[in-house]
Amino acid sequence: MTKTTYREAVRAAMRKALRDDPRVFLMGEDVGRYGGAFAVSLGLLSEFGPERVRDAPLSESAFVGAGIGAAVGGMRPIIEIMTINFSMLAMDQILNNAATLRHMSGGQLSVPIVVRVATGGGRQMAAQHSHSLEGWYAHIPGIKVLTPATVPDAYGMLLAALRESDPVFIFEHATLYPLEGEVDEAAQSFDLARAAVVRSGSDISLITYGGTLGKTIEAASRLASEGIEAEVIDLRLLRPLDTHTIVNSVAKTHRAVIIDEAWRTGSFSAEISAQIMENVFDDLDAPVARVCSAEVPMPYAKHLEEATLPQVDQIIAAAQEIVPHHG
Amino acid sequence: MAEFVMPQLGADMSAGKLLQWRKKVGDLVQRGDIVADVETDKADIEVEVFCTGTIEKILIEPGEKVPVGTVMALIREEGKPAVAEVPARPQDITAALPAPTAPVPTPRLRGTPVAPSGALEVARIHISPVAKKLAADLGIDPVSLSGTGPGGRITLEDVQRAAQSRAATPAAPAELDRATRMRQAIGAAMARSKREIPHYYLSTTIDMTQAIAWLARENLKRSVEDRLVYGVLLLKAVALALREYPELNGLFVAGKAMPKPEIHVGVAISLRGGGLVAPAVHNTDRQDLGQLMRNFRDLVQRARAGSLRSSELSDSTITVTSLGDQGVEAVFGVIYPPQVALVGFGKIGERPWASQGQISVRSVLTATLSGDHRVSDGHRGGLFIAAVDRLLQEPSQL
Amino acid sequence: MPTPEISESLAVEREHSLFLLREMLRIRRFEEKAAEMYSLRKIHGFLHLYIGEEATGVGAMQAFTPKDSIVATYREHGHALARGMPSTVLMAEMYGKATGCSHGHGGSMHFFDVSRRFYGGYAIVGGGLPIAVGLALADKMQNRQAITGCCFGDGAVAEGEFHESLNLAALWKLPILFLCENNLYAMGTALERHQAQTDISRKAGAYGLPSTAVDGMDVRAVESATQQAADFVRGGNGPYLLEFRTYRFRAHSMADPDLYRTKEEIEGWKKRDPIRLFENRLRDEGVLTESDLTRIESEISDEIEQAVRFAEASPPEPVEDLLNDVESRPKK
Amino acid sequence: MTREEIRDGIFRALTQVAPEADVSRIKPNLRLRDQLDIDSMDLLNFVIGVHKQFKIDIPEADYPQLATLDGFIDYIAKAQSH
Repeated sequence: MTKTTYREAVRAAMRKALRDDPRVFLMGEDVGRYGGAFAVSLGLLSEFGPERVRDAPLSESAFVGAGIGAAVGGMRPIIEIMTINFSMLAMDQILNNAATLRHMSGGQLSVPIVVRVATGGGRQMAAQHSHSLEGWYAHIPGIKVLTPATVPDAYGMLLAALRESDPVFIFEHATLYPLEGEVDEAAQSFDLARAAVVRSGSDISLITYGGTLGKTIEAASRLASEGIEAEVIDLRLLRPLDTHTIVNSVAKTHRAVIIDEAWRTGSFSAEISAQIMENVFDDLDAPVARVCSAEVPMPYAKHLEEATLPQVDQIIAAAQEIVPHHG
Repeated sequence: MAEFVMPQLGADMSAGKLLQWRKKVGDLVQRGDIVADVETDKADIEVEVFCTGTIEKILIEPGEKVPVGTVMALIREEGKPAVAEVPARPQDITAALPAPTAPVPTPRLRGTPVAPSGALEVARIHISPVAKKLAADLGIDPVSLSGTGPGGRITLEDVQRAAQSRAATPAAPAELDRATRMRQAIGAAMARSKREIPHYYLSTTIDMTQAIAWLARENLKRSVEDRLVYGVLLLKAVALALREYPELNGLFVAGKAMPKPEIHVGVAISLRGGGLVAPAVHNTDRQDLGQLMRNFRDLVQRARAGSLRSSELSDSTITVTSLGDQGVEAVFGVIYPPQVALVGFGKIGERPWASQGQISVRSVLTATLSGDHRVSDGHRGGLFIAAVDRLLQEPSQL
Repeated sequence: MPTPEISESLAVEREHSLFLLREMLRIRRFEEKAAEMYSLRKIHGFLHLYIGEEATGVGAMQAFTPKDSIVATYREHGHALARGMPSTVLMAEMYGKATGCSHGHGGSMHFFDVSRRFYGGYAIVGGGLPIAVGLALADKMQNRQAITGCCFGDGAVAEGEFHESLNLAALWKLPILFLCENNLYAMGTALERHQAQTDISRKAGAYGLPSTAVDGMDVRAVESATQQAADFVRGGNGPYLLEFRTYRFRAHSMADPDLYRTKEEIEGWKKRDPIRLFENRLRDEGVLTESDLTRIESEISDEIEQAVRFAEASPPEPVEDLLNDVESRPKK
Repeated sequence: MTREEIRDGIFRALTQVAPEADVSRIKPNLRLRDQLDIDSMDLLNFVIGVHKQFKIDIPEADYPQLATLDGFIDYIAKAQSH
């Protein structure tokens, strides 16, 4: 096991993939000479050369579409879209081609492509650079959507994704890149199906993914000091969603809060809440609560951005509201 | 003889209006010639012909609006003999249209299901699902509890606390409740039926000899598990007869008769320990006897286990009740509202039977129809029962 | 008396000319049958016919080898037939049958045949261009010595993906041949009403791409221009753009009342019907006899009738398989 | 198989069909259908239950021999002997 950061873990995984498989190549805005907007691909250009670490012009539709075409043509591209905010420009290629070609061709075409995208707010980038839209992608059948929230997942998920023969989207919350942790480079297989119970508890289930896992764990520990034992679930991936782990937890605790950085209306937390209601209605002791972003274009000012994003206090308040208080 | 039909001119076009003919009877037309102008929602479009020949007959006049697919003219193709008679214009225009690909969901009627829960109104109290489940399991009536949850909602803990502090629970009150609640519900439905529905009753005797003989031969070929009971023959005969008399297959709602396109025959099933339900066998007419038997057995088992689906309780378009096993001669049943008919079958018994001056011993049963006079009359009801009789004479066709 | 070599090459020439004529006629009759089946509600949804543009599809397709890749658009029946896909599986696809070339999943706008490297029709205008660029990128990175033919219409020229794709292809010298079939209309909008610069071939220069405008109604002109452009691209010189100036005799689709152009304009272009033009030329050259023509027409009509019978008789895909092709592993 | 074992097997099949039936009060020589609330569907399920337990075939023609409990036991014993 080696101590590293989330950013270096992703880089190590890409370096291993580029070394092991000649079909793998990295393409995206400023991934080469600049080393990546978040310095994830630093040093890869000098090691693997411009053919396999390709700086793309600012043409998201063309270079994502070219990645899809190259995947159909036998390559295993890793496409980096600098942030989710620019991914809208490639949504037609993603929805109408990447996710659809296998089915529309009657099963003839495979699109083994991995698309990495930085996501989320919290760094005062204001409205156009702070979106959390993973839920949009998780709506589309035909692709996988991963949200690695830990250093081991940042490493293992990328390598596992490269073994899939369907498109895989990996959303890396921008605040996680400096996160420290350990990676087991010898780990062979890596699970791309199960959510993780990060902390077990019996009074309430706190369900989240990606950038809000840290805040949720902190909320759980503060609740414990008040005698409320919270179970924390890191979804790890949004599609396919591990409904089994979610409903088992809520069946045990009878209460749930879902923490999701997206805007509340039509967010992925709404889907999780619906699946809880559909599967374990009779075990619920209170309506499923949700802590999401306020419905406002992300403001620039620090105090306003903090008022917009889900915070630890809100998670604690939501839990206290539905867990019977003792004494 | 080639048919020149109203063409499909766009994905969402269902009908078109003929503006004018460009050709008349006797004209020679080449493949691709413009033969007529048609007006659609979007614009007037010139319509080409796809064959070469002479116009034999014009069937539609300019100004007429007809659905896509309607034959508008007949063209005798080059080198093909003229056909003597002219195919009649389809009376029922809709028959010419292929069924819409996506099955149009028939509006599911939230009629009061006949089953016990129908007529009972439980006072609205706020209680969480898990608390309600526990209260039911422990036989605690939630009305007696005060909720400590938000907005006074009764929570799990409230029920647990009540359970601990409660004296010894009386012997299984819940079980007693259910049977009386069911009796009340059935009573209410029957009273309403009698009050609102002007019943007429018909009965006839049906010779079952052929059916029983065929059934015995059929069961020899089948393993024990797949063996058929004669009730299944009755069920299929009723379903097939309903195709010819659709007014008996449907509901009477808000003062109007609503015949139903699908035939879901509700089958009266007695519950052990009293009570009755009549869940629907979906699409009875489209199932073969083997399928009907399997579904019927499954329905009986689930009815008695209390695990019927809500759709099975609300989808019946008519009900059949057979009290032959109980030794009843003839059943003059009460229609289950909002249905408009009920068919009853009595027991099968041996009877002297005279036909063409000869006396023989035949196995017969009495079939009865209770009909809603607002929707059908004795004449149509009689023809229906006769159709059931006729169908039972050729069991192999069922 | 021509020497054996000359008569030999004349025979090959005659054989090839008849082949080109036959291919164009085959497409025309297939499209007429498709229109007929659509009006009889056997084919549903959208249907975009290639009648009038046969010379571009047939002429251009001769320059591509089995190792090359083709990316087309929703007006793809001609390209699919010219690429060798049987008319049976195309008709079955439009009938939505399991035997269709896309198992009934794609329909008229989405034919696929991986064995012939026909990578599909695309219904989003311009949506296929980046895919074609990607295929060319993969060929180059794997040193496959193959090129990609990317067909699109004048409408796609207005899409951002046209600009992005041409720039990327030129920047990375990718082995791709852009084939713009300019039929003067983007659905109902005439070229001069949607492009400031209507000479499409001149746009390629902005990206350092060589290009040529070709009379799309002359099958031999299309064939030779495409052959030259393909040789240029095969030589590793980067992409090339061909603009075929052609015209569609039918409306944009079956649902289009064709209100945006005059009957006179259509009749005018019909005088330059690519099939009639070529027939007359082959008659003048003594290559085509009436018996050739009737033989070709009857062979084609048998083939088309057989395609319809195949489609009518084919089974639909069982509904139970609905989710099979959404992911590589069928849904558990 | 002894007669008691056969009788218990029959009762097991019977309670499947009529759980509320009190098997101890069944008279072995009276018609079962007069002592129990069994309709034609119950009878078929009852026969199927017996068929599964004793692995013997019971054609419809033999139903009259099963009218009483004793008759039923004799029938099964005979079927098992060959």
